[in-house]
Amino acid sequence: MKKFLNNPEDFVDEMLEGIYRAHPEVTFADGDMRCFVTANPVPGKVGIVTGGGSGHLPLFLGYVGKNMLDGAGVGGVFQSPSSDQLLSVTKYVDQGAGVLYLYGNYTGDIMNFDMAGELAELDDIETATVVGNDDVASSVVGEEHKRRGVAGIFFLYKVAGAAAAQMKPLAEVKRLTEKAKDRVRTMGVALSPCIVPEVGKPSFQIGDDEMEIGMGIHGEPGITRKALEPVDAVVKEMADRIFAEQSYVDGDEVAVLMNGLGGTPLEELYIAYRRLGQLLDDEGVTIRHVWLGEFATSMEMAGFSISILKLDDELEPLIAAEVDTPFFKHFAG
Amino acid sequence: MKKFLNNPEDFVDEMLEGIYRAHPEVTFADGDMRCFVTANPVPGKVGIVTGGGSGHLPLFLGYVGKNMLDGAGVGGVFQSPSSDQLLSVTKYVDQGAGVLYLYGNYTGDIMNFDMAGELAELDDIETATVVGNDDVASSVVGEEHKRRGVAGIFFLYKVAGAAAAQMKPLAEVKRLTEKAKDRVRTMGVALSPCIVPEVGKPSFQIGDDEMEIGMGIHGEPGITRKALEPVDAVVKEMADRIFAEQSYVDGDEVAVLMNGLGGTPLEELYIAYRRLGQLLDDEGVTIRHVWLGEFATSMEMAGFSISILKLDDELEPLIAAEVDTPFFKHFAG
Amino acid sequence: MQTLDAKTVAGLFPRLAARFEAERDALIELDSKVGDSDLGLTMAKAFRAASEAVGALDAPDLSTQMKTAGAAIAKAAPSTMGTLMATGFLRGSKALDGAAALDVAGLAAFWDAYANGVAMRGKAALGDKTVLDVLDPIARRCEAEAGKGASLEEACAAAAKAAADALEATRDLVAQHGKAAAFQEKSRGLQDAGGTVACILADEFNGFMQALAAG
Amino acid sequence: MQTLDAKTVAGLFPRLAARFEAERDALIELDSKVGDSDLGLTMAKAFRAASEAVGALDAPDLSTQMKTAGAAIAKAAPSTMGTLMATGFLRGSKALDGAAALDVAGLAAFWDAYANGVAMRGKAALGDKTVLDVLDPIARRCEAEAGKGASLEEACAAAAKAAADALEATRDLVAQHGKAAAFQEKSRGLQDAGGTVACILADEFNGFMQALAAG
Ligand SMILES: Nc1ncnc2c1ncn2[C@@H]1O[C@H](COP(=O)(O)OP(=O)(O)O)[C@@H](O)[C@H]1O
Ligand SMILES: Nc1ncnc2c1ncn2[C@@H]1O[C@H](COP(=O)(O)OP(=O)(O)O)[C@@H](O)[C@H]1O
Ligand SMILES: [Mg+2]
Ligand SMILES: [Mg+2]
Ligand SMILES: [Mg+2]
Ligand SMILES: [Mg+2]
Repeated sequence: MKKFLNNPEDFVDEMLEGIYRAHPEVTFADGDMRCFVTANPVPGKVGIVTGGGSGHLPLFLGYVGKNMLDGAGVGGVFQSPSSDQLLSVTKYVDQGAGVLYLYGNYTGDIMNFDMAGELAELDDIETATVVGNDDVASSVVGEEHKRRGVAGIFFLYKVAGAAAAQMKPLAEVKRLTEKAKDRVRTMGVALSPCIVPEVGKPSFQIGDDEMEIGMGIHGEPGITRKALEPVDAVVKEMADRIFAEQSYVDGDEVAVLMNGLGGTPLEELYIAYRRLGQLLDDEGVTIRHVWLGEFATSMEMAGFSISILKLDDELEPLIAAEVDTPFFKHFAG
Repeated sequence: MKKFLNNPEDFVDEMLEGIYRAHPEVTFADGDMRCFVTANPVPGKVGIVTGGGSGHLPLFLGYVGKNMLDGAGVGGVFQSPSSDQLLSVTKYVDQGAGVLYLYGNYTGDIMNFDMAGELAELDDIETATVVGNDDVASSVVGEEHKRRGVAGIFFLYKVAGAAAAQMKPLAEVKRLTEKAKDRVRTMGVALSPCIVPEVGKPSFQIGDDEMEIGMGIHGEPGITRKALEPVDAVVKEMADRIFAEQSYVDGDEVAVLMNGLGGTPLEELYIAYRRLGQLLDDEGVTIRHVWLGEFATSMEMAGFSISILKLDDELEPLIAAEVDTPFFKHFAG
Repeated sequence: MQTLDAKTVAGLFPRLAARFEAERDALIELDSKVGDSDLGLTMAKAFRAASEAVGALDAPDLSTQMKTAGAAIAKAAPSTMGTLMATGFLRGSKALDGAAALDVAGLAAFWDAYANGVAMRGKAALGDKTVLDVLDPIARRCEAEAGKGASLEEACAAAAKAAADALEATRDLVAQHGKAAAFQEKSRGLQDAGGTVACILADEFNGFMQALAAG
Repeated sequence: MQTLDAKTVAGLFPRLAARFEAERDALIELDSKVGDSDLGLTMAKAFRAASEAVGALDAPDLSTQMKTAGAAIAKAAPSTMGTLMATGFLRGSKALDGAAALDVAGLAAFWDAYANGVAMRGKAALGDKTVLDVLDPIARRCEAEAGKGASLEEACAAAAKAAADALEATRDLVAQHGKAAAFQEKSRGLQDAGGTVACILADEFNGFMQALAAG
């Protein structure tokens, strides 16, 4: 395992120490560094809380900041935060308008958020939940509830954050976020595994010339494993699966996220994006917003994912809203 | 070679196609995609032009944008742009106030910028030059002119860009940029090589448990190659070399750039930053600004660099100025 | 033995901690096949935390032991299995509320509550290839042994045997939940990782009782 | 042969292109030891571009050939060596200004201008372990041959020999410029990569002349 670290058991906490040192705009609740919250809560605003395992920076905590999230429960690498921690975050974040739980569709996270929500209710804090399930590769149409949540949650954060910043009530924030959730799809491809520091070895093997289309961000299996092809062909195969679920009509507008999994250079992401742009041109679809870079990673895993959100008049302005977090900044046009 | 690409010869141009598709705020001069320029030049402002080989995104072109650079000559992977291309960029960028050439200390780049400057003079465009040479590992004290330019140029871009945006004249922009250059130092460490697409294999080998302290961003040798140590020890060794050249006194303020070389996860950068922060605390130095992430990469190379700029009253506000480029955004406090 | 006082029962937790520490790499390996390799880490952490928390109590009754263990696990290992095991102990603690000593009826009630808690929290059904497919047979066997008037060591031996058989039977199932679900048919033939944990629990309960019975 | 007309001289460029294509991998390998592995790519591109550009001209004189080659190289391969070779051809072109045919005196003037241009652009001195340490001996040898009244094939053979010796001698030097400079003492013992390119140039000039002389 070739990683820059000290004791593998301290990986997450030392990372957090570094983050708090670097970014005074975030802090932690209840004396527990893993209860990550904004230092500037907005009175009366619906709180947005996310959470999940570490090893995916800037997910999840990286989106806590102005016009986006208010708190995040930070788990061990690829492990859920505990219900206690989520409850602490919830209590800190609640400003009387209730809290939206917004996280990815993984059993551990679901159970802990459910437990936290039950406990929050006892404290008279209203919670609502939206579970991201954008990964097309992880289950068939009709079984969307079984799909994993991956990079597409970025768009949900943006919509929820902007809606809450407009002081909309919890039910409305939830409705808009649900709408975005129903309209976003992601496909990923991976070339190499990553190593969980405490485990010390890769959790799967992949051949020197192989790729896995549809692989999950913890190395869960995807749709096909086969010899690496030119990126234009790879993008086509990925895009086809997404397009099939978005039934475009001429003039549709989308937001695109080209997300590197950690080990893939930005140069390659742009080459891939070039092809995606051509394919969307062919569909008569306009890319109204695009972000490229690392938004949801698996540490050093090589690969990338494409997320496409089909916009409408309600979602577009929320996606366009200005955002300022330590890990993600967006100047409104 | 496990990379997402089509024909390796098209690597740079397809990357540029992707970039121009994604970011309408940049465009190209003279019909040559490698003559990368802002779409919104500011009349009367000193132009800032950089350039260098590809394979280092977001270097160099990524810093073309509001309050930073105006143009960049884009070379092949690890190769200089041509003097013709630099001249085209210079002509486009010049707004009557002259142009500052600001790039890293590599022979190919120096010669091509020199040639472009000689040609620009024939066109009555005034140019001045500042050559970044922040890499402590690449030559001894007293021979600073032999040092390579690496990630620390980020700070020079910020200073030059902010100074030019204030409509300062060329000589003053150059003076401030020179000052920043004299006050910035960088040390890097690498764990793995990268592959130039057209070459197809790594340009050097490194053992499974080895690191190279001081390695250059093209894989040039550094100071020592040895077994990987805990990151706290690695950071200490790197910081000591920088500190030795900055002779801090209590109360000094610095700006820090923790830069990933491409393959190293953000988590690890924060763990490294934690240690650097402790060490600067021990020196009585305040970190006034910090950026962590990928600012100057070598494609998939694993490793990171630490750059420290010793601030003063003149440089601090320039470093603090707001910036908006497609690849780098900074909200002023 | 027909009953065991609370003080003696507390000796179970260091045993569990030691056992899961020993099973660490085997569980990592197992979870790496159709999961994310963390199970060995999380279970070692979970039961170390449970043992430390229970060990720090001053003469706790049975219910308090189980509640403390559950709360400690929930904190220390909030993964899928950590959370489920926490839920199990917390529910089991309620079933032992007021019990001064452990008997086979109490044991059966504990496991029944444990399995129900897991089913509720994980929204899993029998046959979904989860830990439930081992927990439920343990509970059912303990109930049957209680009905027969078996001793604690007899009941635990029978439950351990039932768990081992049930674990073996998970091989024929296809995973419906968690990360393994993505592997679909490929999960067939493999024993369920979470079920393995349940089997280890039953085995350690049994080992504990046999050691006490042997004096 | 004492002189060669411009039309014949133009045949040199396809030869150079073919030779550098053939040396591609060897030069990559050489540049990988104390450089960044690009030299094979850049030189193949440079001389392909030069050959294409000169080939596209209609009956160019000597000076125009060299100028066109230089400009093409500057565009196609703006690396250190590409830029230096471009500068060399551009400067050499001036030395041949007005010359209707190539003779040994012209050849000597060409190489002298070439070497001076490289020294000026690269700010390198003799002994710095660069391409200059091979270019300069080529120029000096050609001058000496011109003084002796040698034929083109004799001069080129002598220059090629001088280049090979000079290249061998670069092994004893320590690199002062470019990426190799970082290797300091480790660069000793290795032949200079840029010098190898100059040696290939002299060798191809020679091969070209010998082939013509042999008819
Ligand atoms: N919804 C569920 N209900 C009950 N048990 C489950 C459920 N999902 C997964 N499991 C059990 O959890 C085991 C995996 O546990 P663990 O490694 O902790 O999961 P993860 O790493 O995904 O959080 C599976 O082998 C299965 O027995
Ligand atoms: N300043 C210089 N002056 C003359 N020749 C130089 C100089 N720097 C480097 N060289 C030559 O260039 C060669 C390397 O060329 P090249 O691979 O093109 O460099 P790079 O890849 O660094 O641009 C060296 O072997 C040396 O002969
Ligand atoms: Mg990375
Ligand atoms: Mg990267
Ligand atoms: Mg697991
Ligand atoms: Mg080179």
